[in-house]
Amino acid sequence: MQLTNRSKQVSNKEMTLMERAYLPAIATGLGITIKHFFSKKVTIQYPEVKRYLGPVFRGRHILKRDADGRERCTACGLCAVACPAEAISMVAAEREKGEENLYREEKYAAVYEVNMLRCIFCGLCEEACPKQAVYLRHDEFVPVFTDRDQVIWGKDLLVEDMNNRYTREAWTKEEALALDIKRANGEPTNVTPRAVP
Amino acid sequence: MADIELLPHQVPANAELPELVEELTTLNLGPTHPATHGIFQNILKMDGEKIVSGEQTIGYIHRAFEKIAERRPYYQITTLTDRMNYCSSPINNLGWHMTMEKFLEVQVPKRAQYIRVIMMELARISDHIICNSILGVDTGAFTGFLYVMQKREEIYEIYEEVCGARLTTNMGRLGGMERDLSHTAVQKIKDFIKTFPPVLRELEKLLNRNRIFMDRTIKVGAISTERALSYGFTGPNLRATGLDYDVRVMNPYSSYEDFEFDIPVGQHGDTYDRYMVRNEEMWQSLKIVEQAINNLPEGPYYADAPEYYLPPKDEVYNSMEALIYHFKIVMGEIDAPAGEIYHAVEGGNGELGFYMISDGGRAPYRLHFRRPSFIYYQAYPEMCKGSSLSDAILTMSSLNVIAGELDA
Amino acid sequence: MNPSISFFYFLSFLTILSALMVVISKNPIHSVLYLILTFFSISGHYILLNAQFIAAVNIIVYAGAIMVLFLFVIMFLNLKQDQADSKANLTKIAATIVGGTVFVILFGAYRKTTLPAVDTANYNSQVGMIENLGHLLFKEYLLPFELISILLLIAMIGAVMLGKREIGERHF
Amino acid sequence: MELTVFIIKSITILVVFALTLVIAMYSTWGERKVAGFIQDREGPNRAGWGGLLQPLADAGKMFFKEDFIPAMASKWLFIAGPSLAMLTALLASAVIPFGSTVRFNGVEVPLQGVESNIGILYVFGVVALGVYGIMVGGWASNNKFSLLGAIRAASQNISYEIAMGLSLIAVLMMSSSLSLGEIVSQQHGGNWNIFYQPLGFIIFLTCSFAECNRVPFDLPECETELVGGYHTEYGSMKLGFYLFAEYINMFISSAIISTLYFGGYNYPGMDWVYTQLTSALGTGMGHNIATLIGTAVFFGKAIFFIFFYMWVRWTIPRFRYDQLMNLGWKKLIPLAVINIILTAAGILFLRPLIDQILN
Amino acid sequence: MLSNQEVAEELLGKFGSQVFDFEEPYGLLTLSTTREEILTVLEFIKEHNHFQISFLTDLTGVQYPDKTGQEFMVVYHLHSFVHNFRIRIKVSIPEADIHIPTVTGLWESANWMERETYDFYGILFDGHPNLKRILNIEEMDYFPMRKEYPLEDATREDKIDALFGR
Amino acid sequence: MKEVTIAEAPQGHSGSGFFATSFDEAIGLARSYSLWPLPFATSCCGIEFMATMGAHYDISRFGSERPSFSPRQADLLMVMGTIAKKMAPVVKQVYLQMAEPRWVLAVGACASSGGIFDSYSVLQGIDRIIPVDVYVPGCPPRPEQIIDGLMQIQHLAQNEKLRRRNTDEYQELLASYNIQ
Repeated sequence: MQLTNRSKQVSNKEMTLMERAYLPAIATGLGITIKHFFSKKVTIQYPEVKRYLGPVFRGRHILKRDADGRERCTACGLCAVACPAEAISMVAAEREKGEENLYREEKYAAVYEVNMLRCIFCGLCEEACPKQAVYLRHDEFVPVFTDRDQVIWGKDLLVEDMNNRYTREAWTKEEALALDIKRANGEPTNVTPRAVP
Repeated sequence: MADIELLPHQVPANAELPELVEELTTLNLGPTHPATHGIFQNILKMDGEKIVSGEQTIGYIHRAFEKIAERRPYYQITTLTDRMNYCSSPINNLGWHMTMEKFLEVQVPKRAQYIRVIMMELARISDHIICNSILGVDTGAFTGFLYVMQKREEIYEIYEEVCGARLTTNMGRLGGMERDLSHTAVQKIKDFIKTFPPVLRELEKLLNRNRIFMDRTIKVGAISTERALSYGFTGPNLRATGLDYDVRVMNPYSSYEDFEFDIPVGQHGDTYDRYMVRNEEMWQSLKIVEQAINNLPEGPYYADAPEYYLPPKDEVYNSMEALIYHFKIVMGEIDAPAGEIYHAVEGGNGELGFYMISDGGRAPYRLHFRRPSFIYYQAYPEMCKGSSLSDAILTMSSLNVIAGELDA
Repeated sequence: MNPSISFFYFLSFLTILSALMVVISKNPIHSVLYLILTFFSISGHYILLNAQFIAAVNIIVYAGAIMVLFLFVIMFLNLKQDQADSKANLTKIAATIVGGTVFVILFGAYRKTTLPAVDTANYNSQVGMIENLGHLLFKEYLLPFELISILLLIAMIGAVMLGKREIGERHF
Repeated sequence: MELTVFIIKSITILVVFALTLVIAMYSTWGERKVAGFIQDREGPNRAGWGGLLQPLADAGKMFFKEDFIPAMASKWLFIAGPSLAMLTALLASAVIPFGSTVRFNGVEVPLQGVESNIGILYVFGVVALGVYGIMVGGWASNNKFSLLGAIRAASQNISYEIAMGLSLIAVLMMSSSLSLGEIVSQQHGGNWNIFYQPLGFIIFLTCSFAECNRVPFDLPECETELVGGYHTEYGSMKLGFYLFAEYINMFISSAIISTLYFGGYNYPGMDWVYTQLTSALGTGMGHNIATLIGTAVFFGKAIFFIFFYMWVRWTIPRFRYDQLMNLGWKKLIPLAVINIILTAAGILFLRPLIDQILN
Repeated sequence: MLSNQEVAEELLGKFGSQVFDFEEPYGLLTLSTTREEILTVLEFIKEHNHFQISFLTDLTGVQYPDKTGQEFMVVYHLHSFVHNFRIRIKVSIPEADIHIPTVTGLWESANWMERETYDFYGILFDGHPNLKRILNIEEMDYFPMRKEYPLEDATREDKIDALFGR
Repeated sequence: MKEVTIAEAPQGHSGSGFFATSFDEAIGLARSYSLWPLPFATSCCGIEFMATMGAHYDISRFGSERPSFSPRQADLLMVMGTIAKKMAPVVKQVYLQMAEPRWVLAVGACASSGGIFDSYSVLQGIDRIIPVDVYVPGCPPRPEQIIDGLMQIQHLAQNEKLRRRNTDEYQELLASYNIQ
């Protein structure tokens, strides 16, 4: 039966005499493998050599601070809603007087926990965040755990360290695209990785 | 041989023979047998090395996709489809998005459609790479597997460039793609088109015309077109029987009508045919990718549908309207009408269908996945009946049963 | 006692012991393994007789091929479960009588025979060597040798014909 | 004098034994490295420099792994299986001539464990017994996969032994001796049997693959079908013995192939080297060094064939059981018989003709 | 090419009031029938000389707990390769009498799909050769896809609903 | 070749002697570079394991490329992918069949905690049925992370006392999972 005019018969089961004799095909195969034997190896010596994971890789979470070191998160809960694994939980609190240098908005997350074993690193929280607070780092993974008690990461591990800020070349899709076009056209870019504007 | 079943031998009624008993061995293939790449169990009744009958037990990784889908907003269902046929997750993701776009009547711009085609065809290549090279592994030729796996790694790099993950890509968004193809991605795809053919040719040289491989696969696990149709075969396994049914051609979606490609078909539906059909499909997919990347239209990569597609981040911070849309979309409060839809795409293993019933809520009322592996795997006992254990294993791996898709 | 004599006694002891164990063992697999041991010690005897070719062939053919087939068949028939079967007393008595009779006959025959004395001075110690054996087989006894090979060929074909299964019969 | 010979003989045997073990040990490392290199990757490189301590790590781990005998298994046979496999594998190296002779105090001692006029038959006998280790172990495990593996091993080994023997007969007809030392010395001066017996060589090689249970004939243990075949139920050092026995077998058959077909310790230009050495270093020392070079050449050949085994293993798919039997009985045996007839014709008609022409 | 109109008319002509609720959502001909007629309807369109709608694409169940007397529904998707024509047929059945004839006689592929539907919803397919659970464990004593049963694993402990989230 | 038993130290003499320590270390090193994995791959993470075996990441550098599909020969059980409740007894069975010393690596969110599949049919983490030594987060983890997990296991193996598997604590741990 033929339904379209695009079909193409591809399997030929008739063997020629040479193919019947086993040895030519085996010799061809041996030729291929010995060629690879002497070719360059592609192995990445992982713990010593690390591969660049691409600008948009979805690694471990980070809660960003702004340029003044204030936490950006306003505990709106969109990330928790967007999380298909239900790995994010948070407790919101009102900002007290005198805490303006700590939190950017009036509300902040007193508790912000990510269950790193539940998380599936889909990036929906990053997309959902309206305050540019939660990001998935492109340069680090979550380390392995040896104990079930270590897996829930609180703010102590998630919030960015001001001395060692997480930087990226581009923070939004639009920025990334613009940068990419510039690079493609051979224009000078001079982009240094930087913190979130 | 702990448990042996004694069955009365079927002696002709008129023959005067002493009563014979036939010893059948029960062999438990799986669930942790190395050849059951996913997890399913085959209880085979064996007479020596011949298989007399078989019965499968599946459901070892049943994860209740359909139940979970009833509780998840539409945009989160991609995380489920990702894990369905994990060898070609972009096809599943984009298939689901296309279903929703058809349901919500969103027009996707041409550029996004082309990007989708590229991604889906790369996914098909990676799916077929695994199936064909694993067939080689099951016959004992391990090396070809690692050669083509290097190219699969490159496909994963392309995914990573496009969406940020390797396997469970969460690719595409309702209304388009999540980001445009970057220059690096285009470059990587072009490189891939150049560097893949020699490697695939190497695999072909190692296996295709090697008599050992041909002897192992020809006439093994054959099924006729009629039986295949009755068993609900689709995709490469159906095409191997000689019927050129392909959703991409019959019901083109995402601009597949723009591309020139052939539908490879086999002769007898045996393992060799399946292998060859998949092999040729990789070439055809490569052809499609090449056409798509060379004719990639300019324009936006997402539809102008603010109520479904997340607004750019900058706008969210500055414009109230965008912020409202942002909240509505993330909370899953999009205005979906009540209704039902069936949409099918050509998945790695055949017709991948999404049957969705909506009652206007934030999540599907009922979402059923037509999973090709689940449907055609029931033919397995019939296909391996009377063959030896080795044949049964090759038949299984050439069917490319993906456990995630099988059990859902 | 010189070393080869003591070795002879040791081998004889081993042969008889393992041959007995073949009969006594309850598990047929064990029987087969003891039988193999028996063949080995018999080969040892051949070597003592300076008949190395026979020794090697004995191991290759009997221990290496035929006993493998025995083991093969026993494994396939899976006699492990049946080891507890009790033979009927009648069978045991009959077996004892038959065995005893054979033993008596053999013993009687042995008593009647006089073994030829070996002329140690003129004995050619190389008679069992393969070159001499070859000369004997292919020169002096060529016709009987060829006849025997034809006979074996016929037997083999017959066995194949008998063992050939008809369509629909069970197969291994 | 007797004592010197005895001491040298003992040292030779010990060295041969140790070398066999070391080569088998490093074959495991070699196998992993070769597999890696063929597959575009590195292979083990963390345990020691270039992964050279890998065999030691494996051995250390296996020795201290919990020893386990399945409850339903037949205990003694379960232990006997790997022991037999190891024993029979090691036995065969006794008759292989590793080099010509060493001179010591004027005594010439051949570098060979035992010189026997039925050397090749001895090897055959030992090889024929090799299958017992597998069969006994596979049966004793009381596991269906193991039993299937054992049965496959048995029928495969018996079948291929026949073709192997027949292909050898042609060589024996040419050399008219069963002694391995004799066969090697006849191949002196580039007179290697491979030039006269290419067909026989291919048959012998194929059968040796089957006898060693290597791909494409590794049905007794093929992973994707029978999990581990006969050694599925084995862990710890018993498994180690099985794996080790396989590598020893591989070394032995490589050694035998180079002995029978590739001139053993002979190499082109060896007479020239010999005269140079003896004139430079004197007959005793020079002779010994020439012998050592020959031995090194022999090991080089053997190692090449070990490499060849690995190379083939990582290249081609394996046969199915019935195809394997068909190949053995319907193709290799008739081919071997044809080879015998051709060789006989050559010896009877061609050789006198050539001799006539030459004279 | 077949048109929806053509098929609908043919079916109406043959079965009359036994086929009803004709719809065309997204161009796919949808109709309902009763469980008494379902086998004959399916057989009719499968064996029809012209239609050749002979491929069972999908078979699944749906539950509508609020529709009294029609709590469950079995949905068949069929496909004609020759005409590239798809059709959807629905059968409603009440919870009190949750039976429907099997179609395994027409398509082998229906076997597992029916088993899956039984596993999820408890719909009994009369005449099915091997109607038992397929995906879930045999010991399971409820039909998990029914709306009244929760999705979550009841034994999960690390989830604190009191916190923000769902 | 039973489990090696080293004579008990004399009373009043605490800590292992120099020999015992360096012997422990040597065997620990040997074990760590010869971890033969049993890839218990059920779903997506199994595909990433293929990548880990592949040429780019090459698990064989650590001496672990010989996958032992027979639990008797394996040292490391790598559970990769969702473990449904139907599968749970099989996992436990495989674990029980493994010979000491054995380690368990839970790869990926599903095996470690159930991941997104918080449903009636999925086991919420394999540590409910067998003791897990190392958890690797990610869904699926990148090959790098799987290698990280393997290296963590190597670290554990190196620092493990030969006697650990006979200690009461270890027996208690097993007993808490109803093993033995």
